[in-house]
Amino acid sequence: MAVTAPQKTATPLDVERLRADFPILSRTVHGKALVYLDNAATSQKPRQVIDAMSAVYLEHNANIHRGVYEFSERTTALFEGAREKVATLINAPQTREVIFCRNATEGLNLIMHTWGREHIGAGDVIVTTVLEHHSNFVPWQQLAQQVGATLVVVDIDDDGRLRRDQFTAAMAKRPKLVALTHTSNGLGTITPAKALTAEAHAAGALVVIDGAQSVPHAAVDVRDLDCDFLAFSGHKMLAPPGSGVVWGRAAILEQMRPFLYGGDMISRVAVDLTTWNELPWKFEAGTSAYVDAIGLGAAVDYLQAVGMDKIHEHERALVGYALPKLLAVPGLTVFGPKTLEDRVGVISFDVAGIHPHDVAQIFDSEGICVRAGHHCNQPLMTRLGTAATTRASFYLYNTFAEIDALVGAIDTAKKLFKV
Amino acid sequence: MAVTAPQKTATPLDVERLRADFPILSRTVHGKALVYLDNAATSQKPRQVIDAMSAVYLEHNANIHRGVYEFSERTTALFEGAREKVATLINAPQTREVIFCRNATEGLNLIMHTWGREHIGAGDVIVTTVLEHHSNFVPWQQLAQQVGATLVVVDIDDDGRLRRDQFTAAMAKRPKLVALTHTSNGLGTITPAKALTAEAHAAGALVVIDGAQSVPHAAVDVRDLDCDFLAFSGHKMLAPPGSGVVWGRAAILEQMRPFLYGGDMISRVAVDLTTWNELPWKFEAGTSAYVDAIGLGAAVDYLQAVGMDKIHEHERALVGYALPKLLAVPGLTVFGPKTLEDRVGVISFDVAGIHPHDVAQIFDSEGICVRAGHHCNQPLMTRLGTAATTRASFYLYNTFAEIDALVGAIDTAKKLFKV
Amino acid sequence: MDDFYREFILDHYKNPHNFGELADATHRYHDTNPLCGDEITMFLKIGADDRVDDVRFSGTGCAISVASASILTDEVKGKTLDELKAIDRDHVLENLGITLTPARLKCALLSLKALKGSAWGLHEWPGEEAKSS
Amino acid sequence: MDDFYREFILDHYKNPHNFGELADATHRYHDTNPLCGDEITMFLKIGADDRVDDVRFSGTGCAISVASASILTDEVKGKTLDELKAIDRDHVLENLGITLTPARLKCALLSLKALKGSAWGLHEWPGEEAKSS
Ligand SMILES: Cc1ncc(COP(=O)(O)O)c(C=O)c1O
Ligand SMILES: Cc1ncc(COP(=O)(O)O)c(C=O)c1O
Repeated sequence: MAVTAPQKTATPLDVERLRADFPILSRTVHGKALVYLDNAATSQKPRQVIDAMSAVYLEHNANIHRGVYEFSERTTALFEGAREKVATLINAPQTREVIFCRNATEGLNLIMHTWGREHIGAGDVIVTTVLEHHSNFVPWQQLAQQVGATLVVVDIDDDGRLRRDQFTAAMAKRPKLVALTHTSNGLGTITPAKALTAEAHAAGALVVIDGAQSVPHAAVDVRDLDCDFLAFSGHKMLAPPGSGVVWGRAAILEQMRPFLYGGDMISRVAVDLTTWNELPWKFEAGTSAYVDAIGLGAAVDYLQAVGMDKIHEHERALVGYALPKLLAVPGLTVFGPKTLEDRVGVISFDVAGIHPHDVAQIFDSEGICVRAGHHCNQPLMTRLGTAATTRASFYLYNTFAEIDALVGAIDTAKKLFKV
Repeated sequence: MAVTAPQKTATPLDVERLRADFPILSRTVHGKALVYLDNAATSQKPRQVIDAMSAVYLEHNANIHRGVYEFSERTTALFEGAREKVATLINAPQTREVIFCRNATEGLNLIMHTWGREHIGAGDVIVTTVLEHHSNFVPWQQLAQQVGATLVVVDIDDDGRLRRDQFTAAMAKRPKLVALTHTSNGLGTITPAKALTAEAHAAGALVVIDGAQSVPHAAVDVRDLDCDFLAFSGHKMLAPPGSGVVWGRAAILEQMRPFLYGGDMISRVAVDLTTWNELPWKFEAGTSAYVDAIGLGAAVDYLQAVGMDKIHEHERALVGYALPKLLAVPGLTVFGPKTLEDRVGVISFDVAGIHPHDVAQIFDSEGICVRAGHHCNQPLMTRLGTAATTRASFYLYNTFAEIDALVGAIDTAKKLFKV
Repeated sequence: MDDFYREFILDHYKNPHNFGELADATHRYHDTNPLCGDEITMFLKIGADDRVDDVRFSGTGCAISVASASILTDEVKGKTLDELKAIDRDHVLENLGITLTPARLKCALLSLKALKGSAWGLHEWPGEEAKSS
Repeated sequence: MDDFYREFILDHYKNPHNFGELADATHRYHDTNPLCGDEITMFLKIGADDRVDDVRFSGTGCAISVASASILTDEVKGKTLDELKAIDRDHVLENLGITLTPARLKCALLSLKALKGSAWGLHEWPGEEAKSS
């Protein structure tokens, strides 16, 4: 679908009603109504999530798993219940495949430190892409350097879409591992993760998918993707920072050695020998951030009640409205796909003659929060030939009016900078 | 000081006023007033901490560090402010030596995965103690097994105090590392960490101190201890689970390679080379659990306002009252020090003829929360010749009346079990 | 609590049936409850006709886990291996007749887990063999 | 915002003084702002009397960082190395005359950091040399 004129496509969401659930959205910044367009960095939280967490502290807080008393049992039930909700959300074959961690970054590093160090050696090939966030790039780069493996980085075309030909060529090197983002946080590109996973499997590789930008914004189904690992962060999907998930196939997780050692992840400890607990606890050493995980459970409930497909559709409607408006601004360059195809509500752009930092600061004075910088995407920035971009990113609570405000603020910035 | 008759020593705290800050403490369980004596597992949270966290979500939530807009700057300032508060609490020479992590367990594993893997090799010696929590035992045991080093485990005497002679003998093996708990979560023993650190340094070892049970309960000063690393968990000191700290000497941290790779911890990423950010961020990959850290900052404020010395004194008063009462119960055995010397408010005991699980369950029906099990202390349990104990542990909000309730519940259990 | 710790449970706890080891066991399995450190070893002597000739259990446990093991071992004597494998968790919970919270469920079911491990001829977890009593 | 992006700051941004490279630099230092990816390289040519004969800076940056570098490089010409080492952050902020949030402080001070690194003869961070422009 080519984007021509800005159109307010019907959104399936009752956005005003949703916004009422997010207390922060009615605040002002510098006397202006808040326009929060930094959702790819982190999302805001609905009252339902904030309250679910406070309720633990106010009503039945206790450490989980080992307590033989009511508060501990209640807290444990909510924590393990959150795991089931996450498993349902991503359609995991088994709940025990869902491992709670701090964020996508820790999840990806967990795979690197365990499966990676056990299976990748000198001469092996790891394939990744120039679209990756540093969190799905640097771990593999470092592992490759440490063990003498080769890192192959698949490029994008000038529209920001992955070079399928290069990916296919990379598979001929018979990699052990493919580390692939599902959605680019820098450009909004959706990669054809399912097809690429099939290709990678055919070449004998395992596939790690970085779902940090996909799981919050669309229905992601690990059975359908058929990937081997998936990592994502709760804080980008209405849940608190501190709630992250790494999912893996049980058969693989069971063969993996643990990552962190300590309380809760053991079966038995003797001075000379330790045996491990079952999945998922084998990978959850020490006291989990259980309130954050419970918050993630509440966030999943909220998202599921709204409907992941509807959220995706709403964001497409916003992009469909925003893209042509932005493309029409003189001196403005949009990085990444210029059509609605294979893209989500992340728009990176450059305003000629104004550095992204200055754009963001001027936006802030108008109450508009966007991100300016490299977005932890330096290889991508290098590919794009820039150090930084300005990035607006949408979520279920954003409105067409907020996009008007964004476009208006670009005008303000240009006037101020006389460009 | 020998303990003879139960005495209600004057406590320096206005406990009733403090209790009013903890909403959960006025709740009931099974119709009985809550008596929360599982503080070594986790602590309850004052309104000040719960509110500090909610305020972030309600007022200015945004991802930290990279945002050029007011919300991000405010949240970043609170997050980095929390770091300063923690640095002050432990008297760290430099704020950048304070690294936020999930919990003590992750902090200890961070040291193992970085400094440990870089410096411990075949034939090296690591010294630890039988008092350790699994989190300061299993990482070193596993490292030793993986690299072919030797793990020397210092024993305790029959009163649960560390065998100084054995420690000194172990130092003759010129270990590379000493991993030592400051306070035993199983027995309440305080180890002479400062003196042992000096001995370890004289032998050429670095010293890792597990402060999970000391930092919440007394003034801990890393300059005075002169240790090299200290790890502890926020959730045991009025802060949320998810807020943990590992402190290390800057000179050592700077030499260490990173632990997790990804966003925020880099200086620059190119396809073939990555350079690291400065301390402390080099060790904080991905989006930190920044709201949890802010909660920890509020908890530190609260604890400092009450006074760490007063908290310690209050807990000693509780132990001084509880110990003789418990020792007088027929069939009850107290594990660990039977005097107030070198011990804190953790009392592990056995009631002859009733398994700790059953003790805890009967206690729960009386509204009393205690822990039953091995407390992640299996090497210690083996040393004590038991699989599990019942453990009551105190904090600033506990009262003499709650100890009376505890002792009364033991009576109830004995009647029920006819022992 | 009187409801929970009924007379017969306390009786089984204080005087467990079939407690001890079986020198001529044909099947043996050791399991632990990682949350509390409790351990159980289940010994089976299976006769030529695939029936349980004798059974014993050893280890440490709470009232719930010991009573559960005591009752269960009473029941299995004379049963065939297949009958034994068919025993389900609901049956074990019915034996106790009390409502258990999730943490205590693990106590109640530890003996069944060990019995099944033994009946299926499973190996101990790696490394545990040496330390099982 | 008019307060913030004053005329002289925008002028320096659009037409930065001393922008470019110095082929015969005696001192050179490259630094980055890890939060945004901005980079600066500071070139100094120090004469026999320890004075700054010439100075240039190159790289990419926002209005604040470029204006700050432009003003700073104007100032240092003719100064001795010791005078240069004595310039402090407050001075740089006074040059700009606006109140900066912590994130923007890093922008304003990047040129000073690079200048100091250059003046003290520091090496680049390991590995960065190859990539500095
Ligand atoms: C002495 C000691 N060390 C370490 C830990 C581990 O703490 P966490 O589970 O918060 O990582 C604990 C908690 O029980 C402890 O008591
Ligand atoms: C695609 C992608 N991957 C990984 C991450 C890292 O997420 P976190 O910082 O929560 O670990 C992000 C967040 O910016 C992201 O957008």
